[in-house]
Amino acid sequence: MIRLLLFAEFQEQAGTDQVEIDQAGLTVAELKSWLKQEYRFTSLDQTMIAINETYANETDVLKDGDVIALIPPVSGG
Amino acid sequence: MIRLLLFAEFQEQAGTDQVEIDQAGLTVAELKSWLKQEYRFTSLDQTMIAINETYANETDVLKDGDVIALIPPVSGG
Amino acid sequence: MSERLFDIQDTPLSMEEVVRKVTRRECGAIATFIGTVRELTHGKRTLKLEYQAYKPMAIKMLEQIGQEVEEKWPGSTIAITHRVGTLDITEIAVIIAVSTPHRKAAYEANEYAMERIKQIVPIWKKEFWEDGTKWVGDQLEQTPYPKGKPDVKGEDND
Amino acid sequence: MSERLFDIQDTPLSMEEVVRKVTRRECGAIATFIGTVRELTHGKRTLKLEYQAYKPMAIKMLEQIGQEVEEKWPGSTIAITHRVGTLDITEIAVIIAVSTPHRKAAYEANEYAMERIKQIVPIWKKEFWEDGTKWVGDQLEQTPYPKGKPDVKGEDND
Repeated sequence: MIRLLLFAEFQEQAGTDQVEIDQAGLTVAELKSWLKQEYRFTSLDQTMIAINETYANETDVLKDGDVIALIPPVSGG
Repeated sequence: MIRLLLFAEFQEQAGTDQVEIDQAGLTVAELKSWLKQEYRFTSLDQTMIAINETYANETDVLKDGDVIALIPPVSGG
Repeated sequence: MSERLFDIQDTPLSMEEVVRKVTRRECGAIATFIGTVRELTHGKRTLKLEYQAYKPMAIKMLEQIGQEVEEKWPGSTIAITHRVGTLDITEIAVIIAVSTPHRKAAYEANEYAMERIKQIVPIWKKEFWEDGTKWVGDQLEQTPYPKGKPDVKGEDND
Repeated sequence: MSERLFDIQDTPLSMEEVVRKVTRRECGAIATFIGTVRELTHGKRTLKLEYQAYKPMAIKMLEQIGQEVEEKWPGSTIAITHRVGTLDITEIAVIIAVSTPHRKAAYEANEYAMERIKQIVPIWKKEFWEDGTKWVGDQLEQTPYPKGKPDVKGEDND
């Protein structure tokens, strides 16, 4: 299983701060497409994916046990 | 009388933090010349004169009751 | 008191503490930036803010900013603490302290760190106005990720 | 606690106090500069420092710097406190805090104020080394008064 962490607007849209997904083998780009269908998240195009606390590229592949996070544009500071 | 305030190296050279002088009517430039002779202060060329807490020009004239200060190059901060 | 140079905390921030972390005998200059909650932005009244962080990753990214700063300004030491949770007007959201032997570098490094925080650190701000709320971080403040992803290497920020 | 925005004091300085003086609901950014006593300068070990001020005039000059800053960066508020007396290594000699609605101006105004302090405020520093003492302020740090007098109008500092 893969743990998907949700923050900010995604957390509010989903009503939870994390979900388990069974999508090992997908690329980051494929994960985004899947999330659009599955959760109807808006604004995923501007959102980065972090794999195990590191920003991922669109071509990186998800592995079982990964911790994934959706990182919408940040606004700290 | 005119009160002359001394700080930093001038205070140490003179052994006091102020002296009374009776030199009303002198310009600032003339005061410097007088101080060189009278007190043998060194480095007066780089020193500014303040009259009543305001930086003075070389041509400003001392009046009775003024408070004069020797302001060597500052080093605060 | 925490001795982490880079931290995220849900309690009020202390300037004294962050500055103490970077105070060193060989440094004469400490530049500090304090970001506070402003009441008015573009004429709109903010009631309060909420900050949320992906804490372990945010700390990693702050540490990366620290490495960048120490490479770009040798001899500098930097500490950053960011607040999370609900903040009222004038409360402190972030403190950045940089100590350097010389003054100029302290200001420069501090400003650099602030820019980088706004680019790569996973922290989000929710604005509470009289007529609604919004998680900001998109076009309201800047175009995010112009290169499609955060500039995590820092090449574009000199 | 003093509410003077510009002050000279002979007791240890408090960042919290100086920052509090410039904290306002309409400002999101506070840049602070803290000058501390550095142990090594050009490889020479400082044991301690002594600062002396012509206090009433120094406060007037700090107030003038404040006016310059508020003219150059409208909407800014600045507070400066300088310490006098004997200071040990790492003790704080000066704190400058500037609050502005926007970040960039806070850094710029702060740096400007620091440059001006070093030009026009009648405060002097005496260095104590292992092999002697000296009132500095001449060529050791910069050419003083390049125009024959301090640039009290501030024209040359943009």
